[in-house]
Amino acid sequence: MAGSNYLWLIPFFPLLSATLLMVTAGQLPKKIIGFLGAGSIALSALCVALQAQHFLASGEIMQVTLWTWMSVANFAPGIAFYIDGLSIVMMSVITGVGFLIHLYSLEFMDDDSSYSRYFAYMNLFVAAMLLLVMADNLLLLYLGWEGVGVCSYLLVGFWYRDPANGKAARKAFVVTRVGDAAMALGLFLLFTELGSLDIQTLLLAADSKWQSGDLIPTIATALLLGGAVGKSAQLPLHTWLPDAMAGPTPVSALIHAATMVTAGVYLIARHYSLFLLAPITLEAVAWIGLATLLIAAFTALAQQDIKRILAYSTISQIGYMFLALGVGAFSAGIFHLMTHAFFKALLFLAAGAVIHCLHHEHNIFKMGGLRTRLPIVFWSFLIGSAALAALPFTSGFYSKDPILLSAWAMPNIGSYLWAGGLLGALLTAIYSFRLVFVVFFGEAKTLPNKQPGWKMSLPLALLCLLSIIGGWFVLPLDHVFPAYSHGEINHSVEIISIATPLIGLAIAYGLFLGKQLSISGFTQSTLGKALQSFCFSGWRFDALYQLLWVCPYQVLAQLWRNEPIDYLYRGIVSLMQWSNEQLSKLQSGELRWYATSMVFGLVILVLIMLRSLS
Amino acid sequence: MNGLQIPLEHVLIIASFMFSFGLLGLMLRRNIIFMLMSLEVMLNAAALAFVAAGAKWAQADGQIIFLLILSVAAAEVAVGLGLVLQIQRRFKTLDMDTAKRMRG
Amino acid sequence: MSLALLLGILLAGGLVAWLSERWHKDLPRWLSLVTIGLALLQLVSSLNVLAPDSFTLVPDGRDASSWLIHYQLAWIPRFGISFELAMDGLSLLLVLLTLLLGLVAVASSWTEIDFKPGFFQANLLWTLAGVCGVFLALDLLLFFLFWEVMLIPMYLLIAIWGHENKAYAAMKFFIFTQVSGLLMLLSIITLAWQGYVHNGYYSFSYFDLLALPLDSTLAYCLMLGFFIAFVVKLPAFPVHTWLPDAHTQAPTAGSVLLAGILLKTGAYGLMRFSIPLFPEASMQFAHIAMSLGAAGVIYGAVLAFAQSDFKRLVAYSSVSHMGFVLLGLYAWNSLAMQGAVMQMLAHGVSTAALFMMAGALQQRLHTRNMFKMGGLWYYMPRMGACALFFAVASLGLPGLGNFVAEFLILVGLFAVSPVMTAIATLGLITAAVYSLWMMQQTFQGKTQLATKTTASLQDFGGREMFTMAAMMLALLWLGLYPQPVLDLAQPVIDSLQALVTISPQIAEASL
Amino acid sequence: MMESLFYLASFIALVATVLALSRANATHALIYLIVSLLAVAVIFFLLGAPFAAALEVLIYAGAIMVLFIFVIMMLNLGDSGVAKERQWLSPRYWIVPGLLAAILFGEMLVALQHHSAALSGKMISPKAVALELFGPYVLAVEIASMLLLAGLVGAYHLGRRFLARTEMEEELQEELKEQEQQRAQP
Amino acid sequence: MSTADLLALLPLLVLSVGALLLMLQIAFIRNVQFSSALTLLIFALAALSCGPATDYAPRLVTPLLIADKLALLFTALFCLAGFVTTVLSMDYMQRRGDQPEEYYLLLILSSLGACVLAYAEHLGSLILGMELLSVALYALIAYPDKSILPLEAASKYLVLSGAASATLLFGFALLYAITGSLGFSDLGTQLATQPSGNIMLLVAMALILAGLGFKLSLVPFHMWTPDVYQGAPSPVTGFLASVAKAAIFLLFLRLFIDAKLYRYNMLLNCLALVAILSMLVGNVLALQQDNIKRMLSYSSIAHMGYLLIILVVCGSSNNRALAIEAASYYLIAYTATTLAAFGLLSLISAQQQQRENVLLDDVSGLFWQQPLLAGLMLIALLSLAGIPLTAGFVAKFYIFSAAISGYHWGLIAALILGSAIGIYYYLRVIFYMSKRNSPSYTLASTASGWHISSLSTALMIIILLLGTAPQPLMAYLRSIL
Repeated sequence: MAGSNYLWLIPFFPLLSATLLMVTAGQLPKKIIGFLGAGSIALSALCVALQAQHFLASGEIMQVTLWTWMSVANFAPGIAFYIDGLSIVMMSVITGVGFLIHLYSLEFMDDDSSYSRYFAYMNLFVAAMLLLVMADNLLLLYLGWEGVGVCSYLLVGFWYRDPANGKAARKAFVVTRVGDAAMALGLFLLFTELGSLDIQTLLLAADSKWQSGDLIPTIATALLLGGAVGKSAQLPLHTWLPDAMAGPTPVSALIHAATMVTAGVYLIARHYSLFLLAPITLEAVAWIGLATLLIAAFTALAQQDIKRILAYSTISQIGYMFLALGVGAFSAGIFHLMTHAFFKALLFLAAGAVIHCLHHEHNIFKMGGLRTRLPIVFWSFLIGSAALAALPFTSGFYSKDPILLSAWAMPNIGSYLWAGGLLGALLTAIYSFRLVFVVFFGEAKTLPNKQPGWKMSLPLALLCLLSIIGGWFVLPLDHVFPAYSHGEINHSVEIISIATPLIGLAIAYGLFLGKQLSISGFTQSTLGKALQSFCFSGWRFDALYQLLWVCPYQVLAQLWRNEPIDYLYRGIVSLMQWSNEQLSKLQSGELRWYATSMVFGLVILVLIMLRSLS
Repeated sequence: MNGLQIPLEHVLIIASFMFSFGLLGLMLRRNIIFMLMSLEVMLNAAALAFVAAGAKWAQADGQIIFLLILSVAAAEVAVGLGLVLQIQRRFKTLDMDTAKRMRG
Repeated sequence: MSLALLLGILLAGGLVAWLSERWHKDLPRWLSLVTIGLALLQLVSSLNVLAPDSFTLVPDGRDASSWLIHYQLAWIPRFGISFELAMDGLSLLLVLLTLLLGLVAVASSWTEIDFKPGFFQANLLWTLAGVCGVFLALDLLLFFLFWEVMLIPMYLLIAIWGHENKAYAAMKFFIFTQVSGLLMLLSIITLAWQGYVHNGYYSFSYFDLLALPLDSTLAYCLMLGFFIAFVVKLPAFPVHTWLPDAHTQAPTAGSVLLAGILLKTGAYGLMRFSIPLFPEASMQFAHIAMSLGAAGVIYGAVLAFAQSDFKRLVAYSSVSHMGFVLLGLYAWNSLAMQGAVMQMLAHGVSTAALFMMAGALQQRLHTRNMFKMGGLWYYMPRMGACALFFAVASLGLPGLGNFVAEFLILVGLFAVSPVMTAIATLGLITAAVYSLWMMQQTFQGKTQLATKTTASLQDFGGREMFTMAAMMLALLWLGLYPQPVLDLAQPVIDSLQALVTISPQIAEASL
Repeated sequence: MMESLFYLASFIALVATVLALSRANATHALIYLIVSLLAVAVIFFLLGAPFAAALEVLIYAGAIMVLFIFVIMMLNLGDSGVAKERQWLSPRYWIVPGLLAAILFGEMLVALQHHSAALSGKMISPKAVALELFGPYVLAVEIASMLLLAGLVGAYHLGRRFLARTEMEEELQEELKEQEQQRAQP
Repeated sequence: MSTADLLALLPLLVLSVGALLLMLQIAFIRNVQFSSALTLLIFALAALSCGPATDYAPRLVTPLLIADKLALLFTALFCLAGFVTTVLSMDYMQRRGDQPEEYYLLLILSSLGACVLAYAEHLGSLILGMELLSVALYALIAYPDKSILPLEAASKYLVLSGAASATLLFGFALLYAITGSLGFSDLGTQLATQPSGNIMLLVAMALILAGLGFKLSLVPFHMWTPDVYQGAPSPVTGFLASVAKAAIFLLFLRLFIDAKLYRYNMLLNCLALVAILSMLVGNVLALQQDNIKRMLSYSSIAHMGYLLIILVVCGSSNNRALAIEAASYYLIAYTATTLAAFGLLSLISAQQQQRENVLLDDVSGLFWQQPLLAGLMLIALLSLAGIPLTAGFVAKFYIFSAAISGYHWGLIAALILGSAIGIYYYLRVIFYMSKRNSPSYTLASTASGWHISSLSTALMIIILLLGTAPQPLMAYLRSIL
């Protein structure tokens, strides 16, 4: 069952299941729906596992073309797959984590009336995401890219009867579409310049055609970066992700934490050689990552909604991945992508369990003391948070540490990047443990009405395990990316990097559990309040965009609503009507006037004739 | 007996004057009888011009056209006066300014 | 002969359908289906006799005999006007689309029409005949004749079976197309006169008028005559304002025909006549045409977003989408032209479906105002799913036909004008804005309807679902395996390109 | 002598025409018109067209004008409405038409000044006219007979009803009143 | 006059003899049915007699009349138009009682006048034909005695038409004074010897143009048209709008060509100006007209403007043949279409005793009540609007071709603008006809009967045939010109 001939099965299973679920439109019994929904992902995951084993054993890159999509002149993208180590990693994460989340969903969504629709969308998403990472050419990648966007839209707005959810869903889609449009332009540019959209051909052609620092690769990579920024919720297109938490929590776990949002990272990693030709863009990637991770971390500190905290933390962690890509540590970025998928999925699922068991309560300050009442969830959350904060020996530590060290090793700007990343790490530790302490310690404010069943607990347990041991995985990326070594790093740097999360933990403990520290004096002051609300609103990005884009667009639409162009035609019509009325007045019915007008005409005619006198 | 030997223009000027005045009458008068009279004056002016032109070319054609104009005038006046009778009967007036039921 | 027969079937079928309403009021629509079916059969059987490789051979653009089917009959020899019909891959595609959407139109108005159903079906079939004639006619005057004549049944469809403001809409539609048509008539006759002066004999045949040596100013003016007629029909900014009104007021079948196929005649005209007849002038004009296209893309999208009327929204989205066609055609390279052809087909299907949706909504809710809808998914999930499908199709989701079309157009266009491409790409974003807005207002959110209305709402039945499913499959097919269509169109595009040896950039440089 | 006679006749014709068309009383106007026609007849005679002159007197002044007089008498127009007619002839009404007519006349004068030709001075006898009339113009005579037939039938049809007053008269009056009222309303 | 001469004039003779016969019949037996049947017979015979007469064409019969094939073609057309008018009148006149027999006599005389105009080659026949046509028409217009609008219309027409005739005659008198000739061809020969800048000549032409312009209701001599068309009985309006117009235009064309008036640029300029004004003003005036008769009358003003383009095109000798052919075709198509349009109105107004008006509301829903009549009206209106498949389109195509061959872009622009406006008001009628009325609405009653149905069908077929198979007529026109 392994080998390129069977690759098509991987996206096929979820696609088939999605189609079946859609066509039957909820008419199937619930058990079969669940079986189809989760089972298809399981089959898919199994296939991935077989393929991965085959790949690891043989190390051969698999390529297969199912059919030529379209062929016009020299433009001939196929429905074709290209599987190398990077794809294998991504596919494993998608199907593996995806399967766990589907399993979890079986219970989480049990009482929802649109059970079938949910699994249809989820399966469709997995299929699209798989196409994205398996695609051999940029057009198929774009298909997956847009496909996951639509599924994200559908799932964010899953509970469609609340208009707020619809709004969040549209925001998610449209904001990412801005990035997608840039990416599409990038595709046009690349095709026009290189004559192909096959990724490997294109990369080779780019290498031979351009020198590092040329203008065109810079523009092309900047445009691709636009797409990546949109999809991965990086500055300046990050505002959609917190709102996207309106969807069911497993959706947030799968799409908005583990897989889709990391597509941007994948895109850049996939085209790393192109980005290497554009050092300016690559540096921009690093800076974007850094800025995003800091802004998001600050914002996360001020949030009260458990899912929003996690959302901002996702943005922040992807910032780390961008930072890694930007400094050229592609493997580190991908590695962090994987571990992040584990622990962030774990955190979301655990948060989902909390919400599920706590009457859909989202506000962390209305929770508390859940340590004893939901022990499984507590341990999951704790492990997840530890990994998020990159405490030593968790997977997060193994992935984040190389990023910081690579940043340090960057010439010229390395120390700034490193310092920024370090600050981010400190903040990460503070907000993640703030979450743990507030939710699971202290006195209980709301009592859970149920306990998670095995379908929820098993994924949590497995993800806990992965979050811990994920750091020891060795990814088959050696042949994908150039060997990277950040050389000898000062030990003090290493130590500071390791110690920072611990300091953060301590601060969080002092602030939220032991109460040794208090910043209430500061938070009560005017400046503090302002700062808090500034952070709470996500640094006012939403308001800014509202002012810059949304409002002008709406005003424009309202202004044009009645067709300014049509006024021109209506004016012509009015002119005609006016002349008609004026001329009709002349038709007075008076015989003498008619005679007069005739004489007038005669006089004019004779006058014209007389003009030839002169 | 021989005819006059004066410039043709003089006759034509008289004809023009009569023609213009006929038109003026048409534009001014409201009584349909006067309008018919104006018509007669205009036709007469044309007839005068034809006869004069015929005299210039020493052709009988001018007079023949005059003859035709005469029959035309007779026919028009016959029907016109028939109409006058009807108008008087229907409108109780010959004032054509009252006859403007159709307009616009 | 087979092509004339095709038109004859439709015309006669219309007559029979009209007369049949005396016997039973359900008879006309069945007869209508049968007629279109017969026409399809006739088309297929006439293609069957052709050699398989004739579909891939590049026809000689100047020689009718190299086309798939060619038929000529002297009509008015006094002016060299003949009844000349011919079919190549492009015409074939568009005729197929016409007939298939004809079936959709009949299905979409299955229960809508109570008043004079026979005459309704007759007008519908005559419109189809007119449109097929437009796609097949190669004598310029015959082409003009079909161009004008198809308007009358369409006018009657709107004027008789339209909605509240039908008089205004029908009139606007007719006058816009007629006035621009007069300009085209002027251009056609002037062109033929130039042909007469040059050749010494009258001819309105396409092949005789191609490559006529013309004074460049005159050629430019004549090209404008054609161009205006075609862009009005397309419709392109800023002569599009008839479209929203006509669409809004037309009965469902009328909207389906109007959006699905009538608009395509404009694009077809540009591709077949306006550009090849006046290559230099057209390419000099290309930058203006493309600007209009790009403006239309954005303008249409913004206005679509501003609408509260479901049908108006879809109508403006058509303006936006047809802007892409204009861009694609004037880029005049294989990619962009293939994209334009694809856009004609895909837009035909997706917009027809959306209008059908609008018709179904209006039939159920008696309103087109989206602010009075909302939350309909809950009551009519099947309808919601269909709407969703076509909404994302219209915003250009990859995997569906519209994406292939827009992508090809933009890729092709980029090589010609990156700036235009960038502007048009903005259309991808704005399309998302209005499509999703439409979904939100109608099927999502809280319902604004009275409970009495919602209680009696009926979801799509079997007939409607069948039609919808067919169109969905068509879009998926166009989106995932468009190669048959591309292969059919490619020879035509090659031959058209052989007629126009100058590219927009060169023409612009020579200005 | 003949010349002065011509100018005298012309003068009379012009003055009579002006007077005819500016009278308020129809009968007076008609008398002036007859004078004008007689003067034109003199001009015809002087121009060498005795046949035309005779016909002018016989038919124009004699027959057609008498027809007018008959109608005026029949309708008993007489003095009625004279005052009204006078009022209509105030300058307010005739300024524009007068100006137009004057311009037209002026234009003709200008045109005629650029053309000069003398009359032949030859007399064309009635015989010559007759020969011509029943030669090449014979068909004109035939068609003229049809024309007169049309005039006759038309005049008969229109006039007959005046003589045979029908009972419909009152109905028509009512309709007329209604229409007047309708017009008065807006 | 030889036998051949008389045979060449056969249609005229048939009409004249017919008129006399009819008069005798009226004198002895007053019977409407008989009179109308006789009239139909006379028109049919006259039309048929054009056939044998063509064998003797072309021939100049006395200096007054020229019997060429064009004249015979149009004579036949006018007789057929008379035939159609008679059929339409039968129903109309029966309901108006009061000695309708003379009506047919006048109709024959009027047609005779039109035919004389078609033959006219001399000022004498011009005046007589024109006056015969007009004088009979005055009486025809005023014929109904149950309504006062006809009277008003007739008096307006009489006074103004008389003035126009006088103007025309005065113009010819000036021409005669200059050239000494009255035949058109002679005039052409004589004019050639005159300097083309002769002012008196030009003024004479202005007078002639004004006179003919009135008869053709060209702007600014158009004011009478709507009132007269509205007030006249509908069949007469149809006759007036089609036959009278076509006859005068044919005459104008003959005069223009034979007397070589096209040599005068000033005249061409004036014609172009008048044409443009007519096209625009006529169409604009019709725009919001609710009275269909008035609307059609305004549209006829515009159509005459379109026709005038042809005279301007005649200015260049290269395109003259095409222009004449175009004019002939246009006149035939226009006559058929106009007769159909007004004929339908006469059928609708037939039962409305008190009024000659047909308003838009009166045709509301006609499609569903009287499909045949509505179909005829639809086709007639489309033909007037110049939509393909109808006679009007081929006619417009001809005008376009002619105008383009002379590169008269200004005229073409006005033509397009005018047609564009025209579409609106023609369509408005169609829209009203296709209206769905509430059940309580009662349609204005319409006449019916087998003769009406067959006439409507025949007219419809003629208009469509002229539009779809114009080749035979085109070929014939080319062969006779």
